[in-house]
Amino acid sequence: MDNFTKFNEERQVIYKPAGTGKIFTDPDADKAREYFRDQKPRKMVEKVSSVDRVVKDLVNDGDYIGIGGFGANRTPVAVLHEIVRQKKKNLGLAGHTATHDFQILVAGNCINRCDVAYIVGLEARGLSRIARQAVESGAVELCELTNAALTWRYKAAAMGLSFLPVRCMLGTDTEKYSNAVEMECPFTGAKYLAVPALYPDVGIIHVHRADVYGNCQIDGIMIADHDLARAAKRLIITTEQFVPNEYIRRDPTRTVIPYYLVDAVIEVPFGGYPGNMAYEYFSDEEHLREWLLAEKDPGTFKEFLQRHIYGVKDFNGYLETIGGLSRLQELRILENLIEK
Amino acid sequence: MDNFTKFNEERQVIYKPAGTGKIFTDPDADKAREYFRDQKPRKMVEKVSSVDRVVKDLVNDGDYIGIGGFGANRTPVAVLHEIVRQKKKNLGLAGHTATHDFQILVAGNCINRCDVAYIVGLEARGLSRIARQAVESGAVELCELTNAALTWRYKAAAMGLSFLPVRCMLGTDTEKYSNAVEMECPFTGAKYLAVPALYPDVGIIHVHRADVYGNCQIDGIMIADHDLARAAKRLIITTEQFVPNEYIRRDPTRTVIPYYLVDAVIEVPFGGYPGNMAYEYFSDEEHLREWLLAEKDPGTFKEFLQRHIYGVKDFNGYLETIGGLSRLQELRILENLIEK
Amino acid sequence: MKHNDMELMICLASRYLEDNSIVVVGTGAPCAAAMLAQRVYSPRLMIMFEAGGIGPLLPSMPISVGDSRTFYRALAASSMPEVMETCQRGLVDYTFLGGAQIDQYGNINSTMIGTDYKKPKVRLPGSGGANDLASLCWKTMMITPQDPKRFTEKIDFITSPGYLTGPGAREEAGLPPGSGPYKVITNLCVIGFDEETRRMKVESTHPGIEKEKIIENTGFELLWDDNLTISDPPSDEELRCLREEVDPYKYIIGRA
Amino acid sequence: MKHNDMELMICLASRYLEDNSIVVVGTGAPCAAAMLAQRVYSPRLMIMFEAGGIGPLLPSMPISVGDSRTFYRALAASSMPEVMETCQRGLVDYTFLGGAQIDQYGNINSTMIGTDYKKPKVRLPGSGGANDLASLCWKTMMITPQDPKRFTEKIDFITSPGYLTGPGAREEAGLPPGSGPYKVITNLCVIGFDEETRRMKVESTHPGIEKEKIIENTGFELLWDDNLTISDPPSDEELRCLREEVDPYKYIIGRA
Repeated sequence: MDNFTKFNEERQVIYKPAGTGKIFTDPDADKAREYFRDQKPRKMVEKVSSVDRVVKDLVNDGDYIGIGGFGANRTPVAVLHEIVRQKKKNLGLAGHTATHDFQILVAGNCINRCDVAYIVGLEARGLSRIARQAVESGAVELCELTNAALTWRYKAAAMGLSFLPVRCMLGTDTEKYSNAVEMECPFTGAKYLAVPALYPDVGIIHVHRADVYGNCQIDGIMIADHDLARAAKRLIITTEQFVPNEYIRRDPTRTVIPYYLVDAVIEVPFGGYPGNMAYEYFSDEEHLREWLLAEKDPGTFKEFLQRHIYGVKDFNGYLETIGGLSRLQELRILENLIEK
Repeated sequence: MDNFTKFNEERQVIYKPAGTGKIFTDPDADKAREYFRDQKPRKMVEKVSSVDRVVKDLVNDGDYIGIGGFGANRTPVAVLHEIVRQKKKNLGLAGHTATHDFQILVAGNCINRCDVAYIVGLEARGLSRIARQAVESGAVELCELTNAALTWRYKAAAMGLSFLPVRCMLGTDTEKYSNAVEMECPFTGAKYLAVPALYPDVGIIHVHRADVYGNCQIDGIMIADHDLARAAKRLIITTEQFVPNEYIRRDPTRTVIPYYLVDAVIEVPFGGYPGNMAYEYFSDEEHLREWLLAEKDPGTFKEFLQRHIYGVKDFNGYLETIGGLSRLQELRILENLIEK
Repeated sequence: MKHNDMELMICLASRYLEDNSIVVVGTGAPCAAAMLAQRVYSPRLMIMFEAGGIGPLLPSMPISVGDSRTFYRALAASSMPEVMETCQRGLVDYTFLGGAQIDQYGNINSTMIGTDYKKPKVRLPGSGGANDLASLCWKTMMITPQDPKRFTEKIDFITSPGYLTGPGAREEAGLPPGSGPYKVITNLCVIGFDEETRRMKVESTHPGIEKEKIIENTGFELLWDDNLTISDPPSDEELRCLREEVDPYKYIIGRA
Repeated sequence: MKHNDMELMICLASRYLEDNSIVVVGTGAPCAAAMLAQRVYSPRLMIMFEAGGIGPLLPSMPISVGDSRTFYRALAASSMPEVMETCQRGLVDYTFLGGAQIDQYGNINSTMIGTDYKKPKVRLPGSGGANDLASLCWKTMMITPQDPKRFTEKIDFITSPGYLTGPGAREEAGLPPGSGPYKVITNLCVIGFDEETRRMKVESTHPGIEKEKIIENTGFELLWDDNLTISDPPSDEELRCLREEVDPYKYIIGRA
């Protein structure tokens, strides 16, 4: 019988730090286990809260946060605005395709470190001036990574590990400014990078529906949220709508986030605005363009933030400033009357 | 800013084979990449076939196979019977909770090596005499593993890697007879076992519905099939029913196996019988008990196999021998009229 | 109320499952204990099955840890890696294991009887998920009849880790600190593990069971708790619930 | 038919996407090229987006690689790890990248302009999925305008790997053998990569473009194919389809 191994004997190998990037969060799986054992809410009780309350209680200055969705798609915007309103400081961020989310947090001067896969741009919409300034000035310390590396760092944590081997970044400057370690496969000798598990202090995810315990369903692409939900030490869920527990139990195949991962759940209709929420509403490209334009002049931008974030009480207040239900209905039509 | 690393410098570490178990399949990710590039059917064309044809064409003597489902739950029984009927020899098997599936292949003397997580038993139903004999006689070479280790070996392959780190098996005799390697975390120094990626030659999975191209939906628990479908070099799908491609596209969130992983797809209603198919039919405990009893006497068992497998042309023929549609309807009722 | 040994073990085991915790169970007695706990002591005990079922409203005893009952009206129908990774992440409080042999450190054999791995006297199923659960859940429990062949000085094969060779051995092997065997519930007594030596220590003897009988039925030296008590027998409420709601067809409790 | 540079590049790029293959694209010109290929040359070209969309029936150009168009009536709405792992497993034939700078080996910079990483002259978005796709897909393509600042001897930051420092360098770095840059399609010419040196080699010049103009617009020495040809200009059918079906609102082709 064949034995597909190259190495039958004990051997010495080299582990070599590959980059100068810092590891902003502790990858230690045993410490994470202890945290999860002691702090994760295994009690299936109502966890309904409000946005201002969860940001007060669950987001601390200095925390490292992971944001669900994809920049301006299914992004938990209500919580991000509240973080800005409550002037949270020195946050760390997992910047995997961080577009409008990054822009919001930079506008509030909330972050001082970031694992970068993609920042400062809004994809096809162009670059954010304030985001670029924050980074170019050195106000935000960076560790260079990639979308896959970041998603696999979440996955390492979701699996209860302290690292995973990956095949990206090798040979590039991205590697040189990363926090990866060069290693090799125990079976084939192939070269790998190891990336450290990423257990964020807080995960924030916007979903299509959840029950009051926090059991969640998401329609369409998951992006990295399956793993983020499992990796996060504390997890805040905003949902387009509440559904009865019975609704969840009717089709358990659809549950992507079970209640015991969730610390608080809040119903926030249109909670992903001005981003796109699949099957619900399209992104408000006009508003996003207005934001990018406003950034060009500090005075204009201050007014812009005052009008849309600082000057309103809550997310519904923000929605009023952009045209309220009439505008939102236009975006619903744009999302769903696609064959017209 | 904190830097959560214990090791800033290059260092030497030890990789140490932990067990005497063989690696029955090549874990080399580059070779798998080449295979997938050259052999995987990226052409979205009809792949409808028949059970006898796929076993002739896609299962070769000596192949290593991975079976979907969980022993006697959503198991691709039709294909397993056909493997026995066509007298395939020297197969390798990933035995993660291999219960009735293992029993079938042993009855046909089809396998000569097995990665063991769970074999020879049928959970609460008791032990299989013929399965025990096959193993106790040394006719089947074993490598000792666990359910998690095997599922993670599939996952390593599904991720396109040659290994994954795991935290099970450590310190036990299971480890000593495994094919794992002791290693440590590049970031924390924590001890891990590395398990080799498992790329089976053939994967066989029974699903609830598929289109003619092989896009598949599964209801209920996935067990290890998400990863098995991705790890397998060739993939055979049997489905309770065909659905139009339009049905798949209507709810793409539900697709667990996309067409480009699939080599052939066959509609086999009741294809998981005598196992349980969630939401469709319950397991036939009487038939499974009859099988276990028949094993106690070689003559009786020979007749049993003749009646149910060798003496019938195909799976529908088998279903006739156990009572046909009337019996199957009883099992449908048992599955779904659960509140009665 | 009168009861048999299986009923006794299930009732006693059910009392150790704290409310608002998570337990991964297999079929049989452990599943019965968890279902009983849900009904009598711990209504919010969350049951998981290693094949993927999470938080079902169990309509009846599952036959397999992967059958459709294990995710009937469940909170989630997930996957084996999902459940195993939840264990590895430290979210699962309890698990129950079975086995053919167990030693004083709670190491369990479910792989083979004999001395030659390649030619075992009896080949058993192997780990299944047992090694994983014993490695990764916080507290491992066992429900088992007690006799000297089963409770033995040296088991033929360590399938699933207890405390291995004693204090510190799990940690040295790389297993997650703070995890390990918790209780062994037999037909004779309830056994815990000594904090210092990690050896089995009898905590309570069942009503009518003499110390000598326990010693006779154990192949190694047991420790005895300074506060050794008599096990509280199953209450009428426990037995009623077990017989009427949990296992009305006596699939499990009929086995004793 | 007359056409602008963007139309030219998209049409030429679309011809390199073989039928029955898989391409991961971003938004903009690459997505337009893939959609055009599907309509004109390769009806069974399968489009994936890195955020999880697999095989959509694209109703219009996506604005984001994660917006709902990317999985509209798709074969699967999966996840970012799913798509990245499909690439890592070797199932993805083509990808398209963009960037601010590219060198003769096809290494691409989309991270920063300047010499000090901590104080860049201009900070750009970074890799996003670009490094992953360039590392893990079989063939990397680029659609880009050509000028000497962009096509430069030494790029300020290697975000995504081309052939790195030349022959064998990808393999030595640990990247999957057999993968690497394939074509660069510019407003002036179509460039491939020399098998031996792994350096850029012009394969065809666009109608009316002199060799000198290409040399002037390149910051390093180009190789020239022995069988240098003139690029086939966009056909009427390509242009009609691109303008009427793929990008009727001129989101992309209006940019040139």
